[in-house]
Amino acid sequence: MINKVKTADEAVAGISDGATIMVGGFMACGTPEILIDALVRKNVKNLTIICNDAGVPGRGVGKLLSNGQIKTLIASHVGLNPEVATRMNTDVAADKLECILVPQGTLAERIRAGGTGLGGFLTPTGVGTIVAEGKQVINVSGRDYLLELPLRAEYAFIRGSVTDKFGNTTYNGTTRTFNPMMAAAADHVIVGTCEIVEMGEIDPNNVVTSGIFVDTIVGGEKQWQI
Amino acid sequence: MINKVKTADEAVAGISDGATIMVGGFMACGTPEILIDALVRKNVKNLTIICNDAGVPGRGVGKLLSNGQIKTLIASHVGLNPEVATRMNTDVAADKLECILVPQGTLAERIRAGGTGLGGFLTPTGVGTIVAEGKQVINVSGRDYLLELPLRAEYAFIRGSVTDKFGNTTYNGTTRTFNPMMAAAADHVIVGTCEIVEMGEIDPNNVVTSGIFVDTIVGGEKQWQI
Amino acid sequence: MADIKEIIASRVAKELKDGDVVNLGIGLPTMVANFLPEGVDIILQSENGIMGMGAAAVAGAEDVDVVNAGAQYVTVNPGAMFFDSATSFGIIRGGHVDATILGALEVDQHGNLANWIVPGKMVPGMGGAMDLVVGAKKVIIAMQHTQKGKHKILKECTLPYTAVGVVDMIITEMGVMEVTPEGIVLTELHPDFKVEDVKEATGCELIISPDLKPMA
Amino acid sequence: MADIKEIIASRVAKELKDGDVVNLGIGLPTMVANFLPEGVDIILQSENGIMGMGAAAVAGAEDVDVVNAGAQYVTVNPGAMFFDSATSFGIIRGGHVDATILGALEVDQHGNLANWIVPGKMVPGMGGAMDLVVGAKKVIIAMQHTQKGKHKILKECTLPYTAVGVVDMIITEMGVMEVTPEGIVLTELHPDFKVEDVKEATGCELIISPDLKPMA
Repeated sequence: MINKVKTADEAVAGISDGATIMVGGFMACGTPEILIDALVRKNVKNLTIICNDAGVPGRGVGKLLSNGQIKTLIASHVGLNPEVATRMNTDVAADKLECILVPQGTLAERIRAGGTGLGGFLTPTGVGTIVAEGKQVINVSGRDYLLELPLRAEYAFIRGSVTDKFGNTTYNGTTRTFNPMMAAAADHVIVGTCEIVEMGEIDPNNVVTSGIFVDTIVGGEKQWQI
Repeated sequence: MINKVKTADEAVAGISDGATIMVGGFMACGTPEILIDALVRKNVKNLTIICNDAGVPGRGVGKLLSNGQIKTLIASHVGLNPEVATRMNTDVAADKLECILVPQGTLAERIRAGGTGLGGFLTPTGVGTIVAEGKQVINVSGRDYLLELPLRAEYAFIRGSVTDKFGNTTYNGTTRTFNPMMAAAADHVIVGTCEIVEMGEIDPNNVVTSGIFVDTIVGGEKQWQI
Repeated sequence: MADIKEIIASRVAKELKDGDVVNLGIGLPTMVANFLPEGVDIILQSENGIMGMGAAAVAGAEDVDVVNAGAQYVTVNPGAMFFDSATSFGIIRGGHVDATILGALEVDQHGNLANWIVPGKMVPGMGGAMDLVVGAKKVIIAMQHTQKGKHKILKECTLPYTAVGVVDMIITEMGVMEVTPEGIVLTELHPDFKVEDVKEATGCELIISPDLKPMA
Repeated sequence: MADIKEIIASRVAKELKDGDVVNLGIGLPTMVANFLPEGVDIILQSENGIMGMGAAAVAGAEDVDVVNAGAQYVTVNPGAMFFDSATSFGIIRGGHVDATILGALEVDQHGNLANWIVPGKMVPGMGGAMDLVVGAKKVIIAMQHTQKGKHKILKECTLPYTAVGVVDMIITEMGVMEVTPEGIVLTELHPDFKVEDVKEATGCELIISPDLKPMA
């Protein structure tokens, strides 16, 4: 079997300026900090980051933002990281952040569609709001829905609690968040995990993310802390 | 807390002639036989059954078919139950079965859409085939997709392995099948389960179906056997 | 007069039935859980992935992997479940949440809601609010009646919508209002206020229920 | 001549790479797993909800909750996972299955496939086949070249399609064929047959690869 276990720096070695990366987590709970830290060290720029939110300063994707690595952020909520507003409104072109806001349920479902081969889906969320701008409205059984399209990325940063050497992963508590959908929706999937175990140690009934999605496993992810 | 635990006969008492019922399982593995048996005893007719397949004679929805209770079957595969062909081709109007075939992945996804408030989804499956007849074709990024619509039912028959008194349910091995999607997509959800435990006995990380979907719990489901 | 937020939260709590699945917004709505009548147990859904959320975690005894949608450590009740964000919003959009309680910047007489953006000023994002108000069976807005004297209940929202035609009920420190096809109906009046006070604090026509009751 | 099915299955096995995720149809395709070259471990997906399916279960030692898509007791390998049908077909439709191997009633030179219905005669349903052939990265048809002398590889399918333009490769007891934009190309010929035999047994033009090799 192919050895998927690498160091964090090896795991992010192939990531170039301008890459699109999905990052799991919700307010940094469920974000693989060990991979974020490696990406900060690598210091690639002009990234497009797809994440539920902007983390907080010093946590999660907030670190990438502080380091000026994000060009475009696709997220549902950015209000708890004041750096977002600063960077959105800056006059320094190189620091300027483009922020694309997507309703949280729509964001999760678009990523799921990207990983499951769907061409899109119809959601009632956002009908009649500015979220509907430029989108096709389709009426089914008398109700209007927006046609929302799939999202994929070149890379996904996944945070696991327990991962076997094939990549099968479980998530403890509220760390699950966007991780399972993102693991299926990216070309290269890197799991930063708290514990690496042998194949067969996770009950096949309880695996959440299949190892078939996982390209690289990095151990040493720390327990989350506020 | 409301007591959801009932006998199988109590659980199906409200089901009338002409009802639409989703039944979990794949070739009867994952079908709650205890609920099927109660429905055979109740002997309601003209049912619309939504199930992956037609089971086999004497197993799963095959029992309802043998007993002449199904008017319409929505399924992906019926070839392993010879009674389907017999009843589709009969000249006896009262015994005649209408069979609506849906690709398996599309069936699973339509039920998921029904339970998650989506108005439909775009799938590449069935494009250019008779499955596409009468359906809207939508092109996204140069590829054609069929718009498939959600499916819901009045009742869902779910087979659990372990269920707590709130209805939180796990499924062992390959019994999972369509059960989790169906549990969210019906007005009245009945779980026939092998083991009923107290709340808190199932690890919250491992619950597959939330008890909020479950109206009625019936114990005494037997282990599956070919 | 009691604390305004407590007045609102305690009245909202009376709208909830035993066994209801409820999503509480951050801030005032979170307080609703403290005022549930005896015999009413609700199941709290947290959109970051919990069904059956419990009280805040005791300092020193936190499970560091378990937080609420405001990223605070919480406990879960027996019978809880964790899930991913697609599942969470499948539950929300699928109509499996009985009630969602959240604040508003503006609500109008058509039940339109604006609570996520002030163009050019505050752009925090909608988070899960757009899905919640579209998907929940009952949408209750819990807020102060005015913003420093400025109307928040209007003929037409001036800010971008969170969703159109979704608000069922508005509960403020002045009273309880239901959104009906005819407009906003005052059904309960807080004893500290007169009908004229509420009318003055409201930016659209206020229909007074013939069956107006004291708010309690 | 060796058993026809074994000839086909053993040749199909050579198309699979170490680590491939593979879905095998019922019947002949199932035999492919028995002929994998040394050092090639594949991960079998079963559409009823298994990743990492193992061999058939030994009588008396079955886990009665674990069956394959043909409802036979099977084992699972270390590192296996069980999932529901929406997840299963999410994996399939999402392009995460490297190869699917299945039989056909008819295949045509455009890569169209018919294998699920004979109108007025056999209506078993498509099961998961339509999703599998649309979603898998590589679609290999493993079948006998003709049906009792009747052509199965055609200019145009006469039966209703399972899917259009999806077949990548056809492996029969006579040879190996690739479906290209120019038509069907014979790339390998079984030593028991001559090119003329294959041409005669094929209902459309057969392009002979300039690099034609013996099938082994």
